[in-house]
Amino acid sequence: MTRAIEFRDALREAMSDEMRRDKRVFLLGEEVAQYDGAYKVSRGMLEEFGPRRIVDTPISESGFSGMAIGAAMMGLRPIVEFMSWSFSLVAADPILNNAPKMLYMSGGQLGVPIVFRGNDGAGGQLGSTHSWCVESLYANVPGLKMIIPSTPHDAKGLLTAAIRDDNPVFCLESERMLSLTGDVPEASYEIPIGEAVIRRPGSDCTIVSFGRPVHFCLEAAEALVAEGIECEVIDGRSIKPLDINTIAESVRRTNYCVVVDQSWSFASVGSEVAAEVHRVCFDDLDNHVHRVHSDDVPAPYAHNLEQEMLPNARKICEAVRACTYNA
Amino acid sequence: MTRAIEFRDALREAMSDEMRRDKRVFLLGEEVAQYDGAYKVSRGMLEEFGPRRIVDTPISESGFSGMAIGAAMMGLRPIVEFMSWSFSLVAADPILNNAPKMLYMSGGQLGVPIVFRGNDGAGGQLGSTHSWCVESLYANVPGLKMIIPSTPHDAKGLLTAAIRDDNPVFCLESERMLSLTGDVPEASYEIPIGEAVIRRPGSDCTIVSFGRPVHFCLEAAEALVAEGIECEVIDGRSIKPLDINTIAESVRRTNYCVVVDQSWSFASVGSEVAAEVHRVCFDDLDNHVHRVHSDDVPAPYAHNLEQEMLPNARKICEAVRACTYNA
Amino acid sequence: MTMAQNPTEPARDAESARNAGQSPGNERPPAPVADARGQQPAAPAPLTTTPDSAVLLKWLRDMMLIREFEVRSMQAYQNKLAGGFLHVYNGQEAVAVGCIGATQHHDPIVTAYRDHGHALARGMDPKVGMAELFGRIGGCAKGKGGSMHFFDANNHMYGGHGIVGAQTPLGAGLAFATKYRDEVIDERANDAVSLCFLGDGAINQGAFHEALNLAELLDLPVIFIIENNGYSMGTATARGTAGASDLRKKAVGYDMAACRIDGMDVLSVWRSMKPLVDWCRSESRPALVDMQCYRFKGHSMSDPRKYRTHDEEKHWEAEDPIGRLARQLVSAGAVSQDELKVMGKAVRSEIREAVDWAKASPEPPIEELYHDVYTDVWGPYTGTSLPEFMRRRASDREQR
Amino acid sequence: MTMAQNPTEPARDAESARNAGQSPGNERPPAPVADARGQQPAAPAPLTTTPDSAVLLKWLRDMMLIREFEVRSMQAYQNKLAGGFLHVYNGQEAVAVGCIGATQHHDPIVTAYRDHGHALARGMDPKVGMAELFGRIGGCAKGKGGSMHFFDANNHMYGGHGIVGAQTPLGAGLAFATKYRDEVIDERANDAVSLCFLGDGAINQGAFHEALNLAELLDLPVIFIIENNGYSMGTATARGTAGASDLRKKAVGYDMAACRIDGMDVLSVWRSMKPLVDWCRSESRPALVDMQCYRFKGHSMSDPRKYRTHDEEKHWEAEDPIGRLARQLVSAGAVSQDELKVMGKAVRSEIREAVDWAKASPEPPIEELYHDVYTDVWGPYTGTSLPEFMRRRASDREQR
Ligand SMILES: Cc1ncc(C[n+]2csc(CCOP(=O)(O)OP(=O)(O)O)c2C)c(N)n1
Ligand SMILES: Cc1ncc(C[n+]2csc(CCOP(=O)(O)OP(=O)(O)O)c2C)c(N)n1
Ligand SMILES: [Mg+2]
Ligand SMILES: [Mg+2]
Repeated sequence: MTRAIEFRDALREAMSDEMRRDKRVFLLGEEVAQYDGAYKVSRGMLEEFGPRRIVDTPISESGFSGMAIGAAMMGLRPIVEFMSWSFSLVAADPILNNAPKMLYMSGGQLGVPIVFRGNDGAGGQLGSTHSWCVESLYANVPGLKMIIPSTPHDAKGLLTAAIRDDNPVFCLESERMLSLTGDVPEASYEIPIGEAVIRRPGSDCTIVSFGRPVHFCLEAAEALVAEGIECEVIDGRSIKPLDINTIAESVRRTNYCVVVDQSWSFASVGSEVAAEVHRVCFDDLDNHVHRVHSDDVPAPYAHNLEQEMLPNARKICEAVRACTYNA
Repeated sequence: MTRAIEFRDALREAMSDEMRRDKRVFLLGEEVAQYDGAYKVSRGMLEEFGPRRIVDTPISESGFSGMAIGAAMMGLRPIVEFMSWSFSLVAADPILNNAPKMLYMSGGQLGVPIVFRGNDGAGGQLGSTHSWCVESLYANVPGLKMIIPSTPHDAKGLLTAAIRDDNPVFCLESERMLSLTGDVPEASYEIPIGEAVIRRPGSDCTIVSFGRPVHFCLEAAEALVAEGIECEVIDGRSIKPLDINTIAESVRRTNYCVVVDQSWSFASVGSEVAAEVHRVCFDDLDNHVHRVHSDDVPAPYAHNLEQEMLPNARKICEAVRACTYNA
Repeated sequence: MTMAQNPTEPARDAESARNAGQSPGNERPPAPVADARGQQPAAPAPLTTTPDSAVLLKWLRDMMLIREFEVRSMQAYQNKLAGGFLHVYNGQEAVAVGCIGATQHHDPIVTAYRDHGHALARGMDPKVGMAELFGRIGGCAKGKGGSMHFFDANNHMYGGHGIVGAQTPLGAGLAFATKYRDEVIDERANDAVSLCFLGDGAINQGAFHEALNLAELLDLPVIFIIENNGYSMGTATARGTAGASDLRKKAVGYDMAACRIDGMDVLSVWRSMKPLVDWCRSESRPALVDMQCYRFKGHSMSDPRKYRTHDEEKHWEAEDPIGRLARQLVSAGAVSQDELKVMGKAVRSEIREAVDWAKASPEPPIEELYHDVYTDVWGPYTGTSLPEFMRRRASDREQR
Repeated sequence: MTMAQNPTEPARDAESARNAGQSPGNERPPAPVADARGQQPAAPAPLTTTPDSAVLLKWLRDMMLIREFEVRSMQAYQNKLAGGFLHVYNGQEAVAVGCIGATQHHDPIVTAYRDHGHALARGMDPKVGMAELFGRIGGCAKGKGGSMHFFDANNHMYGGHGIVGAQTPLGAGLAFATKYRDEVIDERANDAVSLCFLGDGAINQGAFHEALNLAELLDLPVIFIIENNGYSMGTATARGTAGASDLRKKAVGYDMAACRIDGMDVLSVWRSMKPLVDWCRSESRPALVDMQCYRFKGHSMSDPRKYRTHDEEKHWEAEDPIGRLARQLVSAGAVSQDELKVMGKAVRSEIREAVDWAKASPEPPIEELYHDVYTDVWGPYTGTSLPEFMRRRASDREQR
């Protein structure tokens, strides 16, 4: 049975299903319980699971992340909600030094089956402290997995897989997509972490993206049809591991590649995709990989500046035209 | 007048010269004063400048980084020593959210003229919590500059430029190089941030690196002469801004490029260099850019594993051979 | 077997004395380190004096101005003139006005994202504040900062900071800088106190504790003012903070002076803050304040306030610091009801003008997106890159 | 003008009463929130009993074993058999042995990088500890962790952690997990207490404060044991910590139980820790301990110890916990000098064997570099990926 629900509902279903299935799973974070979640992702969960399993925390991201990691070392399976990934910088040490490395440092004795999740990227005029795209900041670190769903369907399937995963998984959501509606099966299911999906087939240029900008890519692809350019849009879905095979297979057919990454360009997920596509498709590429990023400036508050800074369909169209020598 | 001094002495000379020149400059960090610095970089500075300007701090990286940023907002010019950049993760919020963005968020009113410096990269069997290469973690963020000297001469010149810079500058040193000796002028001088240098000319392949691995590149270049391969070794010196022009100019001559980056590969400085070289030299490249990184695993303690993990001359030679079709 | 010594008997020698060493009165064994001061200093007693009525009337007007600014901010937000998150200050006006009233203009201040009140109390022109909310070039940060990131270097207001707790080390840093300037650069007497405002939720961030420790260790003249409005978002203070019954306890571990103040009464605030500011200035020491207050509105514009009762809100609304001071002034004969009405009108028209001014201010030109990321010439006090509107405002103020 | 009320007179009504609200005794105005417990509980009084001599002799042997392990570690380091940083535990043996002696085997423990003593006191085979130092596959973490990162899941030892303070939230998490297991999964009575050791330098990290707050808020059965050895590297406690004269004060802000213990005397440690552990277990509450001790050696192997005098070191060496317990046992007739010699010999040969065993253990094969980064099947207690040597050790112990 499938029905249309919101992205936030899909996330909640994944969490609730897993909590019903496995008593070791619990949710903690700021305002997740009594307030029903700052963005209502956890609405009603306190009622069903009680305060032992839906745990409100103080504004202590470093403390409660570390606490959850300690609990995971003993075999629990915490889901840590960051109200926004922008607030996770104060917790960089536990989430990067402890969670992804514990299994290794302990010689395989103690792993950390944990999910960190929350809003990532621009939320709409939140200014530079509140608009982090942490994918390019954190994806460098081995030992963690990173997912970034772009539809309610993927949100449920990927988050379910993340909760069942024995490794630390960073799940990046978007405030701007939480109300997005889409068809989602009622039953529980997993979308394997590390598998990209082709959202739109096309023969002229491969566009690779992740999370919210996938929608801008689809918009751009539709617009470019009028110009006779058929784009293939790949939704990476997972950032780490990166499904380079699906991307490469596509680029070998289209011979052109544009990567759209909402984070800043320098040493980013976009750089990685570009470098890897050049590596595996060097002989197939008729032009270098073109990249669309947020402009390399702190996120401004003003609406017009913020819109100009972020990736959008116009910029993607320009990049595709430039890449395919249609400029 | 030039004389041979150690890397740590060169760093100290830059700091002391600037402190003599400008009373707004001061140094703070753990053990920098009474202990003369955990690695003796600040030896004798307490004696010359007194405890008001050489300030011992508690183990509170987040607190003292934030404090220094506040002081910089009022016009002081702090130098913050991290005993190791590995310990800067607990300070990720102030150093990434405050220092590089304050000027922007305040609409140009309040900037942060600050230098953060310390040991970066593997120190020798320090294990995974103590062996961070933060260049690929932090370089993503706009508003900061990043330098990574590989010789005592550059250390003095770049650090001097960093202290005089009105922007936040991250200076990445290496515990393994602090005792390295080299010729350094006595007088004060600046090496402009953002200018790479060709350490060894060559016509067959461009090797780009930063910091300590530059020495491995030179070693590899020497070894490859016997195989008839003449490598041009470029020392980036600054990571941000990246001197892509010097790199591109070289690649246009050699048609091959290998980038050697001590950090993990994913979304790294190495990815950025590779992506950019492909972008600006797409028609000049006879093969894709090859990359040498630390292996994508947490740093192990065991000596043999750590050696295997890190970039070295052998791996660089292999990459050059593969890149230039000499494998 | 039995052991030779019995710890319930009086200790016979230094060695066995340690075995009992557990009640707070016991001395630690010969300390390897120079002992800390080891005493929490008492905060100075509140004044009993009252400033003259011109000052009180100015405070009243300032509080009314802040309230009106917030009312219009909320309207503008609902009308989509302002975006992002909006956290209004209604109910807490006495805190900013009373605290800042106890400082000198050059004493630096810094606060969190609920920052309009502090900026206005410090003298920011409501025009540039409103323009900032609207994301316009005339804003105090050229529209780049927004509601949460108000900055005003000329008024020694060092921001509006969006990350909870992040401003606390910055506050220590402002005090570090003024002290350093006095001791190293100008060799003047120590002459500035920094005020660092934070929410009750921010005390749960580690950065706050690191800042307290640094401030006390380095004898920094900074006052950490916890605006204890009872909630951090939907979390009542005691649900997020152990020891919430008395936040002065948070200073005990640092031997730091602390006091509790009724933040709903501007005169109380000033009477306690004035001697505290003076003490911090003369002694070059930090202090912590548990400033008890209440926010009348939700956390931000999207908050339905289900976590508290209507009765509770009513109770606190009766404590409205504006009404309270107005009643006091009227009953003391310092102002008439009619004069109050005139004042209210003037405030409303000042803010209406601010709204109009802000609406008329253009959006930032797109080039602004790329300015102020890096710079070569700028800096507080130098004015080299002070935006034109800021210079205008500075001269405006002189003309008044 | 004069104001109507005069705060020096008795308050006339609730409103004006607040104006004076500054001395610690004053009540806060009607609180909008449920009040916190508002009281720091007293730690239970130390026991006056003494365990029987078999236990004391085991403690003596454990302390000697740790000391000998460290002596040989330092030698190995000088001979380049061990690399990285080496932080030895000499002088602090009574802390680990006394504290862990007060726990049950399943009570989780976690500590910082100065971790050999805790691991050995908890039952780690010195062979695998030494092999870890040597970076060999036989090491407790297959040579991947090193001196600073000792782990032993079978002995409920959750590491050795290199980042100062980072283990404190982990410690809260261990307690969270045992409590959760009892309350949600197994519905058994709460049955474990976690010990979280940290240095005096670590209390200046924000993470420590966040952990304390969380532990008290969530009623977690965890004891934070500050091994107050007087220094963090070259920084005497009072130079890095405001309020250093009495670290129990660090608990006051959290209404957390706290006590001070003479960490140079294992019997004292046990007498205070045993009732504290029992109290935390039965009440499910956290506690903080200011454990006074001294490290005999430098911070790590490269430390010249210029920051303290030879006299000071001599003074503390006279307090050597091993000599102290030995003298007590001899004077109580529980052991003879000859028996002590035999014990010393046995310990030395056990550690010599450990060194030989470690030397004989091969370097990790290169494939190990790529193992344990990600895994699908593993986990504490499940044993699914427990390295073979760990399984061996577990059965070894059963045979003893
Ligand atoms: C580090 C961090 N975590 C979470 C948030 C989200 N957040 C913004 S305000 C707030 C509540 C703060 O409450 P308090 O400190 O009491 O200030 P008040 O809103 O009452 O003025 C939270 C959780 C944030 N901005 N930064
Ligand atoms: C966050 C962080 N900062 C700095 C260091 C470097 N460092 C390692 S140990 C140490 C001193 C710690 O002293 P203390 O906590 O008293 O423990 P002790 O060494 O006395 O056992 C320092 C500064 C670190 N490991 N982590
Ligand atoms: Mg609050
Ligand atoms: Mg210590």
